[in-house]
Amino acid sequence: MSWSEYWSSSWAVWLGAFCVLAIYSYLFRDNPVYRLMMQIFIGINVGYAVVVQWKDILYPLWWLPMMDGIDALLGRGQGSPYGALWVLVGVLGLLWYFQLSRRYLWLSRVVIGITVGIGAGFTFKSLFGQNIPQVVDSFRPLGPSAIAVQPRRLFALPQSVVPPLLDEPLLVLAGEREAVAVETLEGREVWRCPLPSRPSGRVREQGAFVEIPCGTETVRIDRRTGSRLPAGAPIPPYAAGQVGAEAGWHLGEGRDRLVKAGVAAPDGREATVVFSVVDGRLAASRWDASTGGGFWSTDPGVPARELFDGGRFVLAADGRSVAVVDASLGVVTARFETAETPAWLTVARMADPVHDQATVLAISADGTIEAFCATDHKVSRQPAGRLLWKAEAGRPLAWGGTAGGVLFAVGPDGGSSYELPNVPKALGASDYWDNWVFVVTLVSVMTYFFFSFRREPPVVTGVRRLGRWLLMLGFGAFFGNTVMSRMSFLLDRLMFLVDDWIKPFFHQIFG
Amino acid sequence: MVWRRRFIAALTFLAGLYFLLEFILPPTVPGSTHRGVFLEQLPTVLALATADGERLEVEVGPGVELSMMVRDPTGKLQAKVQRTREVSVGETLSVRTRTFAFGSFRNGTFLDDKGGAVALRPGERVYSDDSGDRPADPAQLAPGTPLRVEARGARVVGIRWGSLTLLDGPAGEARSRRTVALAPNIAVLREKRKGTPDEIEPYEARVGDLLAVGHTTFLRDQRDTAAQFNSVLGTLALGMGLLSLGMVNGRKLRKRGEDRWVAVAFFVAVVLGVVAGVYKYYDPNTSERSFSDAIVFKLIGPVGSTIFSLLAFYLASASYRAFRIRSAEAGLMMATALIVMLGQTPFGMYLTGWLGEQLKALWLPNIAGWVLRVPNSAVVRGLIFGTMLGGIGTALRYWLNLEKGSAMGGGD
Amino acid sequence: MWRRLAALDRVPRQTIYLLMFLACGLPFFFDVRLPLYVWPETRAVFEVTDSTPPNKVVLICSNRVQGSQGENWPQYEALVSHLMLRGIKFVVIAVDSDPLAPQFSERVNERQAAKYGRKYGVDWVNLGMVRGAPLIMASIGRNIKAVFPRDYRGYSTNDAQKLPILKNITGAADFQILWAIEYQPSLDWMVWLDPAGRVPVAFGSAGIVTTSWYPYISSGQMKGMMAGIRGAAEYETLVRSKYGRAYDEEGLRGGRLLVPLAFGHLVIISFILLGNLGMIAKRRAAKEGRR
Amino acid sequence: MDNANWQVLLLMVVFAGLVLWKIASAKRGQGLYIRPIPGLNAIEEAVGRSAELGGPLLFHGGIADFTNVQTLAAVGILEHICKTAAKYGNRILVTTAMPVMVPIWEDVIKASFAAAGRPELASQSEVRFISPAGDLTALGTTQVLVDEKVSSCFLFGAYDYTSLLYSEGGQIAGCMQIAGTSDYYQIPFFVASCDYVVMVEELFACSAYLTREPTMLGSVVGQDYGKLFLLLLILVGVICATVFGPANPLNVYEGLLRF
Repeated sequence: MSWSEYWSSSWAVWLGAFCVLAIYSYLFRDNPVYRLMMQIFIGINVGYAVVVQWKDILYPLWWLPMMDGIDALLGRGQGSPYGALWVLVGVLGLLWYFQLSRRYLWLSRVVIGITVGIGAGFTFKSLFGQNIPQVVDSFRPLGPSAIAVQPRRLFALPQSVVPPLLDEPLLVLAGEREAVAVETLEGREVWRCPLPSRPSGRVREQGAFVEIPCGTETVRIDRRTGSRLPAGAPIPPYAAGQVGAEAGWHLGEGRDRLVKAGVAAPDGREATVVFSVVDGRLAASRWDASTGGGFWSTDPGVPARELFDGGRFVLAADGRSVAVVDASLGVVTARFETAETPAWLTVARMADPVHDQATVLAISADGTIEAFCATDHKVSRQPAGRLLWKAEAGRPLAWGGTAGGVLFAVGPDGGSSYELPNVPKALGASDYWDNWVFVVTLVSVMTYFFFSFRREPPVVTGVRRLGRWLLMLGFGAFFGNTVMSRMSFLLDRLMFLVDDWIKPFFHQIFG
Repeated sequence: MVWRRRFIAALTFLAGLYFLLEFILPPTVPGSTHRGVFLEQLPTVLALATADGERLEVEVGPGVELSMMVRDPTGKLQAKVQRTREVSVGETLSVRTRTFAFGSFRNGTFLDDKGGAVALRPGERVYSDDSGDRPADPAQLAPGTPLRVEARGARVVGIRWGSLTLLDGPAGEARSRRTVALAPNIAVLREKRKGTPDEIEPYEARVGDLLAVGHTTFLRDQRDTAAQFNSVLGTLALGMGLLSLGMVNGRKLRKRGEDRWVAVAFFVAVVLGVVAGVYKYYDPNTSERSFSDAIVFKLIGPVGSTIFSLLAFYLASASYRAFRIRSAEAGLMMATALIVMLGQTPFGMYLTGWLGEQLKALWLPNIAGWVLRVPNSAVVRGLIFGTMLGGIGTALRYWLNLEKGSAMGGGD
Repeated sequence: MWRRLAALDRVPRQTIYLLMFLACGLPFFFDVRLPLYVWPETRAVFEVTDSTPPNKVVLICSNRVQGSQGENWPQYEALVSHLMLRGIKFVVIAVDSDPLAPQFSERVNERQAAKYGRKYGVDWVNLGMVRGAPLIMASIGRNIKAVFPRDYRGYSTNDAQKLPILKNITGAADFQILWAIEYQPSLDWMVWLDPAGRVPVAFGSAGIVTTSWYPYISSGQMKGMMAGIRGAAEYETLVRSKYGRAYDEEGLRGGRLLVPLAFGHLVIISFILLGNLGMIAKRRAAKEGRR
Repeated sequence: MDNANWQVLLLMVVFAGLVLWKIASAKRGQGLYIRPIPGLNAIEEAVGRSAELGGPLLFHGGIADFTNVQTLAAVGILEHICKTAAKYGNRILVTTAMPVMVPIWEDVIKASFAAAGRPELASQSEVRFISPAGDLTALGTTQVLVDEKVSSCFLFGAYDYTSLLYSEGGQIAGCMQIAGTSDYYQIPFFVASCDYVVMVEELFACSAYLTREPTMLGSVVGQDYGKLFLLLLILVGVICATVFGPANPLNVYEGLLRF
């Protein structure tokens, strides 16, 4: 590169480097160059900010709506005439400038008052929104608890002799004599519909209808009214177009064969995967639409007698032992033994984009509900397959399903809904120690800032002294982090000097 | 001047009141709100007079979108979606009646991707995302392109409000079925297990949803306007900084001496800043724009960050001078600071990494992490609880204008 | 001996400045990298960002300006390089910042986009700046296109041809994570952007303020953070260890700045220790003198 | 949290009610107690020392304007310093980076000296606007410390990164320094370089203690009760969490506040 080219491309770097060094000269003594730089910096910033704020904020959000409003008032344009009210905001805004006048200073208080008032108004929402989770997080257990985690029971459910339909917000159960629909939020009954005979198959969703197989006939019930549609009647037009709408997967007929559509296989492509039981073992095979067939199959080596669907997982049960298989990868993520042979297995998932907390819920005919980890839970430090909690429903159960963190468990004698606990954190001795430190610190720091209690027991004085010590510890941490911050500004400048200025210049000289 | 003070106090109170009420009041007027399980709805029907002078009736349901044309900052007209309850007779709207995916175009009729004919009623036209203000040209459409059937610039001449049927008692009893008529500003809220209910359009309700239907308090609808008001009012003070700096430097300009040239530099810099700001909006690759970029990146950037970077030096000398173990408290503070500093840098690992995995907890980064996560976290929380109560106290004092004294009261 | 050591009590400040200058400046001439211990706060946010599904975007509020660029630039560049590498879509905004902020972000975006061949409007969009936090944050969570009728380059945000990235993006439900990169990001993001709390919040902030984020991480209101330059270097380490050679680290600042940062810390720590030694020495010397 | 639920509403009513109740009782003239803050006695000591050495006092009221509460607290403290200075006959210099604040500080000085019966000291005192840039003001203030041979320096109010510049400058100039701020990032620097530090909320308590101004006083006392309430709320929560273990839905107490 010739020198003229060099200068034309790097004059700005030299200017920048000059500015940097001029300012650093201040470190050795105060000088006018530094002051000049400072004024130039302030000046450019102010001038630039005025233009940009007008263009980006005032013009689109104030000027245009105001002008459109005025046009509309005058009968031109098609804006809303209310826009003209922005004129008043402009007048209010002008009051800011009375800060510069001693005589009319009070006028500026009007707009300051409004701004301060707005600030005060939304402070409440900000403060409570920010701090109430902080309060809850301060409830730290100081030692192991003797009370086991139990799901909270919400409301009772009527009986169901076949697997019911859980299609939020409606849960349709088919009892011996009648079908009942309940909404899932409060358990209110929406309708009842008598059935001709004992239901023989699972309740199915069919657009605006619910279908229940009863022996040879299929009962079709209107979702809204619970009235039964005569057999063979045509589907009314308002339900057309909704019939046959499928979720991402559905349970195949019979429990030994599960079909999952849209599962990402190990090669990253989406596929339909069929899980089935072959010779008492779980087998998975993929039908690939894009290649027109072709089978990929894997044998995770899991003995299985029954298969259950768990969304992303397939649950293979062989008596009391259960294996959780990841449907996309075909690998076993957890194995565990239930207390009784499970009547139904399902997976509850907690919405968390990373630490995908999935819990397997096993319900059995004697009324126990057990929860196991489906995968390792990073956040709560629970290993896969660990029993998280166990509850007794007190009546036989045959079926369970989850929606929105709530388990609906029913059997031939009825059932209940339970609010599922978040996966509890596994705490060890060091965690309890940390919690002690935390709570003691919090209490003593808060106590330090009590000012108005005239009589204090001596213990409070001690706690206050401890609080002051701990405050110092906190301020030490603040200082430690400050060093990193302050130094980074310097590093940024040095990097500029070295990379953009010195190195290219040397390169230019020495080639 | 008591009335001035009262006037300002009243305005302050009113300005804050909106935000407070918006937070504490439910979205619909309590008392007149019906709550129950949704069963069915009768849709609202809009009678429109289209721009071509046709009459059109549109049943508001899924796929229908009502939008009002508003001007965007570039001066173009842009659609802003309206809720059904916000529509009133006499307004001009763009109404999207349905959508479909383009299949083919035969004999002047659009066919969707499943081969069904899309019958257009008088006043309806087909638009695509790219077609802008003109109807989509079938010759230029690829199969599968999403298309919208719209009636643009239609005036609302009549609204037949629909209704919702809710179950608010035991099922199976006729009495517990209650039909709630929709009307302007009747909001439909869907309840959730946790948190505030969501507002939905009536046709979005599913059988079994728990709904609350009632007249809005208007507070929620105005949230965006309130945000805009706050933003505009704050920005209108933009000249204050310029003016007060101008006055200070103007005074310097009148005096003789070294300061004078500093003031001149200031005014030149302001002009430079304004020019850079104006040129910022030119297209890239123009010389104006590159001038603006040069000012921003080559001048403001380096100078600004250099001024800040002086702090690193100050910090070094200050911590050398100040961090002496004069007392036990200062000693504790210093020890913590050293641990945190060492833990932040790779040296922390070098110093303690040899302890091995067994004693991982004693690695400096882990000790520093523990200090920050446990005791420091509790200290900060103690401080923020204090700040929260302080904030509530301050907000109340400002909002109710209890603060006296020369600062807030304007000296009277 | 004490008397000689007592000189340490009053080292001229220019000496400290010079040593500081050298300790921080010299490492730039050598290409050294130091291995790094990754803190869990950084790992957590990396994982959330890395698992962005194609139908969601990462929302970045970058208020980085010249004043805070020492830390925010490495952080922003580490994040953007990761997003560009993975092809994760992202939307950059600035709220209540210096008006220069969008321009600063765009510089980095364009450089990283050139590396991985990403396109404006398809892989990312810069929507410019608005004012009026915290109320405007809530408006962004409800409908981002209404808050920003046009982007930084002047295209309408409803223009699906110019900005296809925004086609199916409306509000909070479409954001995988919010990254607020600024000297001191506003805590109001946790409260106002999505009152339902579905959008995880991550901060990239100056080291000094990170000290006060820990309680919010422990309560789950914040997912994690990048703490100063260290955080940026850790983030780069995480991307490198996951994507290896595909990750083009040329021009990234975090890992590079970490080395002089460490030496600078060393200078400060040693001077604090020396200062105390000097103080003790001075006292001893005074005692001896009295005797 | 989009709208307040009844739990939040209750907390709001409790906290706001306590503050308003205490403000009201302070206004009725009920004697509210505030314990003396350690840094306070130091003010008198610093003023006295300054009188012995013959230099003026320097007061800096922070970097914020009057919409910040910390500045309001600083106003109260300046009033007290003026009254103490009137006893010893010191004059006071105030520096600021805010043109808007100049008349306010002048008013405070005038009124306080007049109230203490030494109006002539007000005319000897001075409020200096140094520069709109924060760091230039800080450096300018340190210059003032040296030029005017200031011997005691008071830094009260809101501070940002420039705190270090003020307090280090004071240390170099050999001033006795008392600082108070509720910006906790800056407290370590003040602790390291000042003789007494009034930390976080102590600033408001200090101001209320000194001025006995009913609004500030009532507010500090009301907040104290609020803090006590919060502390009890947390302690009950800790007990419940220990009894039930983490994340147990049976722990209804925790469930009340979780949303």
